[in-house]
Order: sequence, then structure tokens, then C-alpha cells
Amino acid sequence: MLDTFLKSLETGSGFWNPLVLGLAIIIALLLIYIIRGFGKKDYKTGTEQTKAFLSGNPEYSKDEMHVKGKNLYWGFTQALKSVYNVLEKMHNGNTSDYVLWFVIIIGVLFIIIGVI
Amino acid sequence: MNWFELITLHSPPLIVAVPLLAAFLTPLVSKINDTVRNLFVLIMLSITGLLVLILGYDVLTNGIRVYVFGGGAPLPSGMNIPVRIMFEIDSMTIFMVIITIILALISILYSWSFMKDKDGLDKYYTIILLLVTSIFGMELTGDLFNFFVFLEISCITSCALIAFYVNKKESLDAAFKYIVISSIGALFILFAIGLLYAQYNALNMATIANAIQFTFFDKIVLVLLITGLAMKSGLAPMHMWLPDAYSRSPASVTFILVGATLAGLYGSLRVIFTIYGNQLLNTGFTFYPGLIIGIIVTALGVLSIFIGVFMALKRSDFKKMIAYTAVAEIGYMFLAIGSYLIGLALSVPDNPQMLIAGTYALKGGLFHILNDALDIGLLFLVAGAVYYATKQTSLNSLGGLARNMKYTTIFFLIGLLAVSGMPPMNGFASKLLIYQSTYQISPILSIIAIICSIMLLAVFVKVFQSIFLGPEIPSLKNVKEVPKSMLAAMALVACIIIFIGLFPNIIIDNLVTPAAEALQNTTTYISTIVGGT
Amino acid sequence: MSLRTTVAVVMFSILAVFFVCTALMLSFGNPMKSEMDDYIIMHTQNETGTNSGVTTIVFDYRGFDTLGEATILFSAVSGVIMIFRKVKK
Amino acid sequence: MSQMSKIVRTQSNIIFPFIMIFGLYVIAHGHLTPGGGFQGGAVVASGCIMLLVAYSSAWVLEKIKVSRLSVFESLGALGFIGVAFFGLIFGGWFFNNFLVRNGILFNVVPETGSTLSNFNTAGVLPLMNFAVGVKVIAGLFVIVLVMGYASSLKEWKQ
Amino acid sequence: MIYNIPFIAVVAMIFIGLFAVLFKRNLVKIVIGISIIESGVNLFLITLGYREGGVAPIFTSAPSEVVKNAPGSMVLPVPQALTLTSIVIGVAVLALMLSLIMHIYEHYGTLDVRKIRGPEE
Repeated sequence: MLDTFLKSLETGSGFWNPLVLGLAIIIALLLIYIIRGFGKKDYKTGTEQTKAFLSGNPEYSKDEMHVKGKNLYWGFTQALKSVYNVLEKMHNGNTSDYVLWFVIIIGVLFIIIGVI
Repeated sequence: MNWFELITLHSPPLIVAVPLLAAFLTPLVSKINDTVRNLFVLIMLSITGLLVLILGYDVLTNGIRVYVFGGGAPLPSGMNIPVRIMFEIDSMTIFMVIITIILALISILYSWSFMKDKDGLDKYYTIILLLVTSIFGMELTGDLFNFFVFLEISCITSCALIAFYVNKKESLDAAFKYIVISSIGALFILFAIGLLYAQYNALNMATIANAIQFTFFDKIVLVLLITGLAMKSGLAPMHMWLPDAYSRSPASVTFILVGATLAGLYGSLRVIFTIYGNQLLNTGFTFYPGLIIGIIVTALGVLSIFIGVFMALKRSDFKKMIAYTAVAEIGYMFLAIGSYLIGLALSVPDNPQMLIAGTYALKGGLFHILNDALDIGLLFLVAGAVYYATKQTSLNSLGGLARNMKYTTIFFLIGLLAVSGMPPMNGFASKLLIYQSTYQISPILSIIAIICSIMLLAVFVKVFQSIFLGPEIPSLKNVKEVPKSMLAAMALVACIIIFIGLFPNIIIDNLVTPAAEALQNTTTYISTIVGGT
Repeated sequence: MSLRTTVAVVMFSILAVFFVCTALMLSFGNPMKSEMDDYIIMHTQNETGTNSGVTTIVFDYRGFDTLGEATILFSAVSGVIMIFRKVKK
Repeated sequence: MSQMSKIVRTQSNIIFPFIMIFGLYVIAHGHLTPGGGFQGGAVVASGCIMLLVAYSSAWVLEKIKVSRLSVFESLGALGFIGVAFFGLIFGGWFFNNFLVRNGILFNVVPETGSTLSNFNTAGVLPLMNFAVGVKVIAGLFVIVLVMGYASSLKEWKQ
Repeated sequence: MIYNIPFIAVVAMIFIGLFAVLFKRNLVKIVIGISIIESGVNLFLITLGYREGGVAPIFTSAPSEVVKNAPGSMVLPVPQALTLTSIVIGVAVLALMLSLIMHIYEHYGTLDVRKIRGPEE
């Protein structure tokens, strides 16, 4: 009974049951709640305690603080600049080039499959 | 014969004919009233959905169904080549048709308020119905030329729908690229069909599959068919039309376009597994052409995953990011299909473990078709909702929307978790199948797949952070939650996603496993029409 | 020559080799097999009552294709009318 | 596109009825001779387009509306799929040729051999030919009409 | 070999069309290229159905010796039907492409394929 319940999705070398995971998530949430209970009780809203500081300086206005989409993962794209240069060149928006890719794939597959 | 049996008997042509009739009637009905027109379209599609359910129940219990247009037996007396067009429906077809009808119904529901104040809506609904019809036709048909005709219908209607925003130059550009590329692909497919006709004097898939010899012509036909259909389904490096087309069309259209690309994927599955099934799936040869095809498909799949994820990471347009993610998801499916072919070829001397792993990969790939349609579709619907509320989709000018659009935020969170394969959602179930089975075939494939899946999560964390979180932007202070019909459509998709995520075994046992068995079992498909072979 | 032109020329020649081989291997004037067409020619009069073999195929044996073809024309007309509609700002 | 010269207009006036009659002949005899709904429809539509070229698209748009032509096209398509549905209702199968032996019209089966057979043959095929003909006339005419009108208008994009 | 010239013409037309699509910069010329490819494929289909010495598969006032040795003396009808369908498809695609080009010219002011591209964000 328990066995069939557990093996809801067999994957060939194991099984997966989302309900067990749901149980685990609930236990984890309980633990978080308990740990949260150990926190300091003298926290008050509306005082200096809730104010944010950037390295001791007061924060900027909300507009300037928002991290825009283009700023995210800057380091990643910078490190892989050579890869991105190639990829950007592939997507150059030219219809003829798109058709050329199609022709290239046909040619390569002709050689691979047709010669066999 | 009571009426239920009669409907069951005639449901295959009616699934195509009812939306087609509705499409022809829509220009007349829309002269009455807008609400009447919307209701009419919804009701006609619901009737089609009922027919799909009836046909699906029948096929899943009784096996393959054949419907001959014009009546009579599949084979004329004294012949072994069918003359008339026929539909051949097996479990794989049913799987795809169910996906399509879900997408179509939700898209119509969504466009009820999404497209409300636009012009040209009667033509819009007509063309949507024609697109749905063409997808159904591509999936149901058992005749190659008929497949080509429906492919062209889907090409033309998709092009017209991509160009719906005619006063935006980007969408015109995307539509033109799409129609140029897909019409060239379709012409090569027609050339291939002509070659097959020249050799075997038949256009029926089962008859050709029965007679196929893998001659020089057949190799050329295989290359042309696979390339053309893979181009239709957006496999790298022929995917370039896809991000443009997806990101510049209305969200409700994109939702169905996902179905159209998946129909292209279905076509390439039919080519590999059915038409060339006797050659590619037969392990009795000394040299396996199936292994070569498997390696090619796997390599292109990995390339699509790589390109899709990397390009999505750098973009800053919401819809374009989702579109590149769709390329990556298509790559996962092709990776799974290629893994099956490789596993089948490697299992030959005495290694049945590989075949088992390959079968699980195939199941995972097929299951991922359903999950991909729902996940990517939900994300596009959310993007449409954001566009509806704020009139822009660029990440750089959006922020803090979670304050005003609570429900949309929740739906986006569900879609995010699902598309990046986080545990309780449906994407995880299918990706787990793909990971585990590809690991047994080659660990590198599985590692690449997992890393790229993690990067997908990174992509959507970026979107989530910059659109929904963060401080409120002054220009977006008056943003309101989207209308109820859009919320209902998104909620419907989200509920299906959570349901599949919690009970994946229901879908796997009832839909995916029969579909995978139907694909693997070429002989049954052929002998239903040709007779005992 | 730029890289693009080089690649295009190479691929063109590969495609040309295979397509010309195909063209030379087919034989003009005598089809390899013609069972389906012979059946249609012989039965067009007594099965469908038509004298024209092509019309028989277009509207009877492969009538569903013609429905699709009509649908294509219909969708093209709808698409052209939709593209040329008047758009309010 | 303004009107062309009087010579052209007069000539097209003279030729137009002949083109019409020829096109309708091709549509009507689709089941006997080479041709059919598509070919005859294309002939008639090109006759209409000749008038359009001679008399400018604005003049044609005064006579007939695009929406009216669109309705005609819908009706043609409906007729075609309707015949297919009648095949389902009366003949038992979708696209069944239910008129060929036991209908009231077009029910004659020609003898095998070289027969100059009469018009009353071929079951539903003449009906389908006619429906497709109407559809193709309206469709091709509307495409050229819309494109010609749009290109003649300077500020059509608004 | 020389008798295969229709098939060679098919290949030539396909390659002329592909050349126009790949190397021409004007959108209208690209559309013409697609049209030429399509004519090539149509020619291919119709060529497949030719039978030596055959006449059109139509019985109305056909000569009696043609009718006597019936299937052998007529060309194959199926490729002709397929070509008919394919031609109509081509007309539809052509109409849609040309109307898109008219709009593109209105918005971009050019027909150069290298300049017809949206912003890549």
C-alpha cells in the first residue's frame, strides 16, 4: 500500500512523489516558524530600526534604488563576451541569413546521411 | 446504431469540420453583434472539445481508428494502395489533439477581454479558428499531401496573426520573416513528398512506411522532411524566426502559436517513428541509421537548449525572454527523442538497460510537450497581462507591479517554477524523467540539461525581480489588475499545471504511456491500413 | 569573398550535387509505379460518373485536400483584409 | 490609380462579357472538360480585375463593397463544406458522393469508353465546382481590389 | 540522359530561386525567388506524372484507341491535382507576402532586407 503510494512516478532508476515533497515543505515551514519565534521581541516599526542604510549613508530615492533588468547578470555576460558576440551575430535579423541557416543544415545532413 | 455510436464514428472529420464551419460562418455572425460572435466561437470550440473527448475515449479503449473520406473500405478491392484520403488516429494523435484543444479554448477565453478594444476582430476570430483547424488537421491526418496542405494553412494564418498589430513595424517585420522562411521550408517538404510519390505511387503514410526501402531518394526525403519540420518547430539553428514571431504577436495568438510549433514537432515525430520507423527503429541491421539520426537530433537539441538559455539571459524584453526560453524547451524534447534513438541503437547486442532508459526518455519528452505548452503558454499570458496593464514589456521600465497585480504575480510565480523545473510543478516531473534517462545514455547530456535548467531559473528570477518586485515606479502607480476573463484563463492554466505537478502519474499512465507505445509500435500503425504485413 | 558567401557557395554546391543526382536518377516519361493512378483512370467513370480524371481526384477522391485549398484562399483573403484594415490610433 | 484612357475602357467593356461567358463555361463543364471551379473562377476574376485596372479601384469600390464580396466568399466556402456535410447526412460519410447513382440531379453514370456524355453526370461534383467558383471569383477579386485601393490611396496608413 | 531535361530544369529553377532569396537585397526580388522555387516544385510534380505518349486523362471525346488501352495511354492524373492545389497555395502565399511588403515599405521607407529589422532588446 505504502509502496504503491510512494511510487507515483517511476523514472527507471527511482521514483518521485510530489505529495511527500509537499509534506517536507510543510515541515520546513513549521521549522521556520519555530526558529522565527526565537527572534528578538523588542523590534518596533516606524523607528530608526527599520531604516535602510547603504554603508552608513542614507538610501537614495526609490526610483534610483530599483535594479533595472539590464543591470542584472552583468558580470556573467561580461565574462562570456566572446560567446555572446557569436550568438548576437547569428541573430542579426536578416531574412536571407535565416534562410541560409536552413540551407546549411540541409547540406550538412545531406553529407552525413546521404553518404552513408 | 444509436446517436452516440454515430458521433463516435464520425468524430474524426467533425473535429476538423466544426471549427472550419465556424470559421466560414464567423464573418456572417459578426454582422450581428460582438458578444454573439465571441459566444459563437466559444461554443463551437466547446463542441469540438466534446468531440475530442469522445474520440479520445474511443481510441484509448479500442485502439487505432481509421476514417476514410468519401466512404468505403480503406483499400479498394484488389488494391494494396489506398486511393482516398484517410485519417488515422492513434494514442499519440489523441495526446496532441487534447493539448491543442486546451490551448485553443483558453486562448479564446483570454482574448475575450484582451482584444476587446481592437479593430478587425471578426477577421481575427476567423483566422484563429482557421489556425486551430489547421493544427487539428496536421495532427489527425494520415496522408502526406494533406499534411502539407494543413501545414501551409497554419503557415499563412500564423503569418496573418503575427502581423495583427499592423501599425507596429516590428510585428510586420516578424511576420514577413516567418512567412518567407516557412514557405521555403514547406516547398522543400512538398518536393520531398513528390519524390516519395514518384517512388511508391502513394501518398498515404502507412503505405509509404510499409514500402520504404531507404534508397538514395529516401535519404534525401528524410533530410528534407526532418529539416523542414524541425524548422517549423523552432529547432536551433533554424529558430531565428521564433523569438521575433512570438514576442511581437498578441499574447492570445502566441498561446496558439505554441501549439502550431508543437504540431511541427509532432510531424517530425511521425516522420522518424512512423514513415521511417521500419528503417530507423529496426535494430536488425549491421549498421544503424537510427543511431546517426539520434546523434544529430540530440546534438541539435543540446544546441537549442544552449542558445535559448544564453540568449534569454541577456535580453531585456519580457516576451523575447520567454520566446528564447521556448526555444530551449523545444531543445529538451528533441534531446529526449534523440536519446531514445541512441538508446535503442546501443541496446542491440545485449544491453537492454539502454532500451529501458531510452523508453523513459521518450516518455519524458512526450510528457514535456504537454508541460511546455502549458508553462510557456502561462508565461506568455502573464506577459500579455503586463502589457495590457502597462502598455510595455521592457524590463528596464517596469517594476513593483506586485503591489497592484497580486493575482498576476502569483500566476507568474507558478509559471516560473514550472518552466524552470522546480519540484512541486509539472515541469519537474518531465525533466526528471529526461535527466535520469539521459544520464544512463551519456552523463554529459544530463549535466548540460540540468545546468541549463538552473540557468532558466536565473532568467526568470531576473524577470521576477525587475517586473514584480522592487520599489513602486511613479509612472506605474495607477496600474490596475487585468479583467476577469484574462484572470480566469490564467487561473485555468495554473490549476492544470498544479494538478499535473501533484499527480503526474495520472497523465503518464493514461496519456503519455499509450502515446509512447503507439510511437514505438510502427507495425500496428501500418497493418491497420495495409493489412497483415 | 566574405565568410557568408563562401559558406553559401559551398552549401550550394553540396545541394546541387545531390539534387542533380536525384534528377538524373529519375526517368522522364515512364513512372516507376502507377497502380493508384491506373485505378483512378479505370474507375473514374463508373465510381464517380465523371469524365475528367483530374476533376475526379480534385473533388472526389482527394476532396478533403480541396477543402483545405479553399480554406487557404479564404485565410489569405481574410489575412489581406485584416492587414489592410483601418487602424484607429 | 486613376482611370485609364477611353480606348482602354471601351475595349475592356467589349471584351468583358466574353471573358465572363468563357469563365462560367469552364466552371460549369468542370466535370467534362479540362478545368473546374478554380480555373474558371480565376478566369472570371481576371476579367473583373481587367475592369478594375481600366476603371480604377475607387470606381469599383463605389459599385461594390469589400464586405459584400467577403460575404460572397464566405457563402462559397459554406456551400463547399455544406456539400461535404450533406454527404455525411445523406451518404453516410463525410465527402460522400451521394448524388451519383440515386439522386435527382447529376445522377447519370457515363458509359466507359469514348462518350460525349451529357451535362447530367458526376453527382456532387458540379455543385462543388460551382461553390468553389463563387469562392475563387470573390477571393481573388477582393485581394486585388484591396491591394489596388491601398496602393492608390496616399494616406491609407493613417 | 538528355531525356531527363525537365528534371534538370526543375533543379535549375529551384537553385535560381534559392540564389535570389540568399543574395538579393530587395524584398520584392526575394518574393520573386520564392515564386520561382514554387514554380520549380510545381514543374517537378507535373513532370512526375508524364507517361510517354500519354494524353490528358479525360474521356470526353477521347479517341477510341486511347480509350481501348486505357490506363497506359493516359498520363497520371494525381500529380495534376496536386499541382492545382499547390498553385492555389502559392497564390495565397504570394498575396500575403506582397501585402506585407506594401506595409513594410510604408513603415520603414526602404525595401533593403538588411535594414528591415526590429530592435533587438
